[in-house]
Amino acid sequence: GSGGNSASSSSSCVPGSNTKLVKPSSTVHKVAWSQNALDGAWRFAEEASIADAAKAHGYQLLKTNANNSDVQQVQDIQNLINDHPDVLLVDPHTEDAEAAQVAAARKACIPVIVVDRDVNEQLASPGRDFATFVGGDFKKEGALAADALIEALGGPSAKATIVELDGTTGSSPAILRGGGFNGELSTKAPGIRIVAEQTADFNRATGQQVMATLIQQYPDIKGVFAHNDEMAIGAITALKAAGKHPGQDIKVVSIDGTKDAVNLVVSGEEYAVVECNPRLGPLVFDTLDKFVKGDDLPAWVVQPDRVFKKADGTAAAYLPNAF
Amino acid sequence: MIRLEQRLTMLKELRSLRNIGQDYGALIALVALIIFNIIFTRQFNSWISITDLLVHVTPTLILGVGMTLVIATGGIDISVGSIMGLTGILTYLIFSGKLFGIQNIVLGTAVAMPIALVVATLIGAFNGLLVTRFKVQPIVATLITLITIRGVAEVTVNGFQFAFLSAPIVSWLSGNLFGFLPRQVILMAVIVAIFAWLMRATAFSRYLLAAGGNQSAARLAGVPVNRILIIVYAISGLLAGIAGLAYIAFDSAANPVTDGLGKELDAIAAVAVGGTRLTGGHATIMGTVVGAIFIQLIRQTLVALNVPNDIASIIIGMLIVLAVFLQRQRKA
Amino acid sequence: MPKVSSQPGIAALAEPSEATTRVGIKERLPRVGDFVRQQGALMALIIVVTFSFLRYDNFNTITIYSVLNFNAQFGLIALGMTFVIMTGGIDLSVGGIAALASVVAALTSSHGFFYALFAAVIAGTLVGIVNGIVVAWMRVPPFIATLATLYIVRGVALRLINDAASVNLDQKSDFITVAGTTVGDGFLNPPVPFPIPLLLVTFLIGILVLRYTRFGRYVLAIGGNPEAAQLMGLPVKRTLFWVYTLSGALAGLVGVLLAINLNGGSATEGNGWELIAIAAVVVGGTLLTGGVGSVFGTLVGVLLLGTIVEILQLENNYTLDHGGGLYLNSFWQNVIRGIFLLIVVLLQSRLQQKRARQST
Amino acid sequence: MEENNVLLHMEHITKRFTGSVALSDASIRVARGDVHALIGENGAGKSTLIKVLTGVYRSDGGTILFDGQPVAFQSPQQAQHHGISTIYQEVNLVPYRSVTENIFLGRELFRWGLLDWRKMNTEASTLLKRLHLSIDATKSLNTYNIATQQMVAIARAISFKSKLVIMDEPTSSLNDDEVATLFAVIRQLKAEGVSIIFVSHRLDELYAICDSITVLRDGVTVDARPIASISKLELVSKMLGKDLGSVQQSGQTSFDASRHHAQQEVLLDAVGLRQGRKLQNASVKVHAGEIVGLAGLLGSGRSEVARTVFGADPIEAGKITIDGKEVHFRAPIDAIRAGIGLCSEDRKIDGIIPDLSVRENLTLAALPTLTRSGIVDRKKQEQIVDRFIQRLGVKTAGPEQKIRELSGGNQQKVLLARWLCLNPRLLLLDEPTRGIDVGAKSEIQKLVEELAESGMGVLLISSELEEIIEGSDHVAVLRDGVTVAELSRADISQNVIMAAMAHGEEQSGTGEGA
Ligand SMILES: Nc1ncnc2c1ncn2[C@@H]1O[C@H](COP(=O)(O)OP(=O)(O)OP(=O)(O)O)[C@@H](O)[C@H]1O
Ligand SMILES: Nc1ncnc2c1ncn2[C@@H]1O[C@H](COP(=O)(O)OP(=O)(O)OP(=O)(O)O)[C@@H](O)[C@H]1O
Ligand SMILES: [Mg+2]
Ligand SMILES: [Mg+2]
Repeated sequence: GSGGNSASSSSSCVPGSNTKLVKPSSTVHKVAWSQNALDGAWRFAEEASIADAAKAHGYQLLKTNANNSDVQQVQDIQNLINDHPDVLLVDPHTEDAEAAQVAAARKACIPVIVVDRDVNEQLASPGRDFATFVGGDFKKEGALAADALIEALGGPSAKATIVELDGTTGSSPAILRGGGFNGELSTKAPGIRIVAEQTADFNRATGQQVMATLIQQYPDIKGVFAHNDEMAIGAITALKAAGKHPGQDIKVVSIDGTKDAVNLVVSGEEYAVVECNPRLGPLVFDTLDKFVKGDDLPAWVVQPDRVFKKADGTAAAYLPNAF
Repeated sequence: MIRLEQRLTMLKELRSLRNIGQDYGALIALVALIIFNIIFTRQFNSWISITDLLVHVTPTLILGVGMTLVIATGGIDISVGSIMGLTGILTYLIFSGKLFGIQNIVLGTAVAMPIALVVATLIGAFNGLLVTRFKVQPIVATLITLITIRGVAEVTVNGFQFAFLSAPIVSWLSGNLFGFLPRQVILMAVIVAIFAWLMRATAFSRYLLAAGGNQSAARLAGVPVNRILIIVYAISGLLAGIAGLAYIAFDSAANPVTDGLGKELDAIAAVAVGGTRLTGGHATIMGTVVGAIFIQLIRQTLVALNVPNDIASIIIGMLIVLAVFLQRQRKA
Repeated sequence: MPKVSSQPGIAALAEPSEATTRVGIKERLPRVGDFVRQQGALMALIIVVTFSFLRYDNFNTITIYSVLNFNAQFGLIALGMTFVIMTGGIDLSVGGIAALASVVAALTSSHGFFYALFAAVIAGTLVGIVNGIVVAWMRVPPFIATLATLYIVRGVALRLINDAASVNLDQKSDFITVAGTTVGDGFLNPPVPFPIPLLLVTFLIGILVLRYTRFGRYVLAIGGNPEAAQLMGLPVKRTLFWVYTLSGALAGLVGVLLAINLNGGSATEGNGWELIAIAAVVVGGTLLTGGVGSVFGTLVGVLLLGTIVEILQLENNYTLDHGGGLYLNSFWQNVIRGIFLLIVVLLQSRLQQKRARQST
Repeated sequence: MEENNVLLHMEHITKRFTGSVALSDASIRVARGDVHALIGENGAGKSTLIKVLTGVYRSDGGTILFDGQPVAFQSPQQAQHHGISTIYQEVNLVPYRSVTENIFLGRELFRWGLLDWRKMNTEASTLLKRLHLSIDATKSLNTYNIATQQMVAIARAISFKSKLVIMDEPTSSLNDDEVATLFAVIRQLKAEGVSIIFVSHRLDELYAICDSITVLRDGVTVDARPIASISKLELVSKMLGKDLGSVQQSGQTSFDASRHHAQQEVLLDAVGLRQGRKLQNASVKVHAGEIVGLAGLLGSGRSEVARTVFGADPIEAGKITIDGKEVHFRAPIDAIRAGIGLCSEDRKIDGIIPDLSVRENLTLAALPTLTRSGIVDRKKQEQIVDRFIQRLGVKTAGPEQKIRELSGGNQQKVLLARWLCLNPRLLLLDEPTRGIDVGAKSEIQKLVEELAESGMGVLLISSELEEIIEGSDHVAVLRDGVTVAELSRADISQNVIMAAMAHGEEQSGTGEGA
């Protein structure tokens, strides 16, 4: 890249030894964007939203995609730092691995905004190493899903068995959503019991396969919680194939808000979808604009997440906007 | 002379006993697993759980049939997973009108499937061409295809995933015949039957095994080795295409990034567990059927017993090695 | 018995005549072919690097270090893989082993760097030993044996950290400081991160081992003709065992580098590394059928493939800064990598066929 | 012999394979400094006995005493360590590695802990010189032909300071001068007190070099004694298990060239073949109903002539006509369609498909004639197979046995049958009787003769001059890829052929001219 752009970082910053939060200059041209993977509807919606918003705000966007690999993303970020963008946006694959790189960017006088998934704030903290974190709350999404399922199964006093379809083992949304869900469930409705918890890799076909087997083994379950919509769609197909009537005898709740899933909510086969809004672009770039202007930023710019159900009409209302 | 006669008949008996061990080794393991299931998992012996097992084993098994042929020629085809991914995307692009602008979805589907299969076959034939004409080692040739074709599938649609619950191909292929026989399973059974017969009765199969057993000798004996190899890789490509169609039908979505990812390993494991030696010159389609079902059943059993994923993958790994090890013992 | 009676005229024919002096020159030819074949990859690397230097402002020492540092991981994996492939085998478990070793390193990092290093390498070695036993003594085909091990080590790694994605290094341990060690402080500016000299030294040892030790010769002999190696009285099983053990140990060492890069261990990292390593080995001129191979070629192969991918990123940046370049999204990576590999392999096949024609 | 003079004593050895019994009661006793012949029909168990001794196979019974100690070697490595070095029947070396490496594998020379290539190369060259072999030892082995490879294997075996050197058919791919060289080396070893076990189907060789002999039949030792005390005829009758009367002997071989005669019709006319450095200007002509011998020294390009005629290798220049029409075969299949068969010289590399059965190996080339719309007619196939197994006396547990389980000689018979069952008009035979026992050899020779009589043209490549001399109607002599002489029946004699092989340019006038 031309050296010219890097000079736009505030002149008081000395690359290599900087210890303070970096402020972007008022002439931001080039924004770098480190995506951790592009492998499903959610990620594409996010990617498109970031790209569109960047364009709308008049920035050049330099993109990388780490294909679900931490080392690749670490390398990507190092490369991006070496390209001297004016601002760096990072959607980290895991909490820990990219934290050191966020700090490295700070040292190189490149301001960072963390997007979608947070970094481990013990290793890199907002307000010092990076400007802020813009994103939803996975744990809360899990809890919202639990609330919806409790409601569907007849309230806190309900007694029922359910199964949980996990996202990819070890991935942070799987861990956080699962944790949020379990915590909420055990405190609010101890009568609802998870009889089986199996991973289906955030994948529709796998969700179908796993559900098909589980419904043979646990024919009496009343509910299914899937860590994402894809797995829920697969599960619903499997339940129907096994002669069940999802929506009536078995209630399904999942997270994301994809078009396919919201459609199922509208048709009544899925009980509720908790939103995990991938369209972070506008929020990210509004935040960036504020940052450039010199406003103080909160440590976490929260993307509020909603719950879509058939009963209250929220699903139908949201459907046109679903991704 | 009498002594010799006696010896010969005795030897023949011994030989047939050994063949039983060879041909049915994987089957014995499968039966053991089924018995385990009947005892320990509820409802295993229902019709639905059997068809469910067969439906889920379909893509792996279709790939496995092609892989058996390729491995019998002494090669390997690791590009099948990528071909699956591309077929799905291509089919989608055509029947959704994005590629040729065909608006009628039924007509679109009718056009899409043959085109996608032809493309899959051509990719396979290209593998064969690399292996024969350019003398590229099979694993390298198909590695190139694996990487490139996956990239092409992603680039053509920029990685987007497409869902199409309403497409006729989906409702048709994922439907049942007579209300209880899944069409996919019938498709699979037909493919298996065709190739099992092919490997038994035809000159093609002998040529294929000869080419795998000793290529230069086969060539000198008048076997058109290059043509056989290209045909075999093309068949593997075609079957990967069919598996790709079965997969999107089952999934009602085409995802260029994840569809078929790593499926080649499942197929190869199925072939090995089924008793086909990976060094070539030998093939058993029915073994592959048993091997594929065996692996799928392990997976389902572990899910049914709610074994956590990490432990499950340890158990799967161990059972695969064990199965192949026992196969080899029988042979030694 | 006229057949055995040795006729002087006939015996004289066996004497070296002008035919052999002519052969002397002919013999050089295949070696020139070999040279071109191996150095062909090196030429390509030099061309690619020179091109990058001229075109990209960003292609500086830092970039080179970064590429080398990143590819040190694949390099060490590919080194182990080279030996495995030279015996005619394959090791699909390397990525999984590296991930497991990174987890082990992170979990033991509180005891200090060298303790963690030791633990990680031991973990990798143990898995390699299992591979070795299953391949050499249980005679399970390497493809299946190491595929199964891949499943197993992934499971074990996840179990060790209770299904979390990753685990942190102990931030108080000296791991962090040792990990940042550089070489050549004072006379090199900037100094070299230690994985780079580690990579180079390991490859140097690899080259020596292949060329100048008995083990290296056995590896090639076994790959060339396993049955003959057995009949010649070579310790085939023992050699196979050591080859897989070595591959496991190197993957364990890579786990440490991984832990450094990720600031912790990751149970899910390393997917598809075996394919990257195989590609590098192939570009380096080692035959996947075994028996012929070059360790130096593998190093060149790793760096060449690594640089190609890097260029994609540099070019995108160049386009944004200067315009007029090619902006390709990340999905083009696979297409370009695949086509590049195809070109290399086709060139190799041409050279080889030419060589075959020359040497007859 | 005195007991302490006995180096090796194997007694009552049994060895069973799944599917066959290779050894049921085999014994052998080898004295120090003894050159000991081990003979028997194809499949008698010679190679198996050797492999049992050297730890390739575990025996199922019996005792082995070596150097006074009871032994049961677990691996060839261990046997080698105890002073037994072995040349196994098929050349077993590593193709892509250099000659030096092949010689030194397993006991490399070191300098400062690292391999000392310079010294190894020099020593390898010295060693090879002793075998009259001047080749570049740093070149990879597969650039040399099979005979040279065999010599390398010999060099390797004798370079161990062993007490016992076992040679399983070392001479089957060697020419006379190399055999002579080998014998010189064997005598030298003997003088040094080394014992040799020597396996060969060429009886002359046994009488020329061996002191004593052990005869195996059907896995049982049927005789053992000093070779001087048994006549060739007796030996053959012992081997075959037939009484003396039925073992006839006329010439050296069972050929009788007077029985077949060239017809007018020219089947094959290859002129001026050129292929790389192997063939410079080779020509050969075969009429229907005749046997044409192709003579030449090792590496003179005989095999190449056969391969190019067969379309297995491309030609750079020259003209091949079949039935007066010029042909351009692109692959062997074209030649097969034109009624040509080639039984190649290296059965392991170019012949057998190891994992397929005898039945499938035998009918591989004939498949197109056995199939209807792609489907094999199993019944017809089995008829053919049974007929040829009987006719050639293939020793096998049955047509379904894998060919790799057959003894070397029996494999050769199956390969011959592969071509005979096609009923070709022109048969190219490259060392067809290599490694075949006397009984089978004469059977094959008779068969070839019969075929020629019935009008087939045969091109016979053989390193055994007797075969060529007694069998051929015409002989073409190759030297360095050039046809230097074409001799007709009347001119064929050992001296003339040898002279042509050695000093090709003197050919003018010896034959009908080139
Ligand atoms: N691995 C094997 N499996 C089954 N049978 C075998 C095996 N090896 C050898 N045999 C059988 O053992 C018998 C003896 O074979 P062996 O190779 O020892 O014969 P040989 O005397 O060396 O013959 P030749 O002169 O043809 O080399 C044969 O009938 C052969 O079919
Ligand atoms: N695989 C090979 N690679 C390279 N050169 C070879 C190879 N095989 C043979 N040659 C060389 O080709 C020449 C002709 O070999 P060819 O085998 O045709 O001779 P030949 O007369 O048939 O001898 P023989 O009967 O001993 O096989 C020889 O100089 C030999 O060294
Ligand atoms: Mg033998
Ligand atoms: Mg020859």
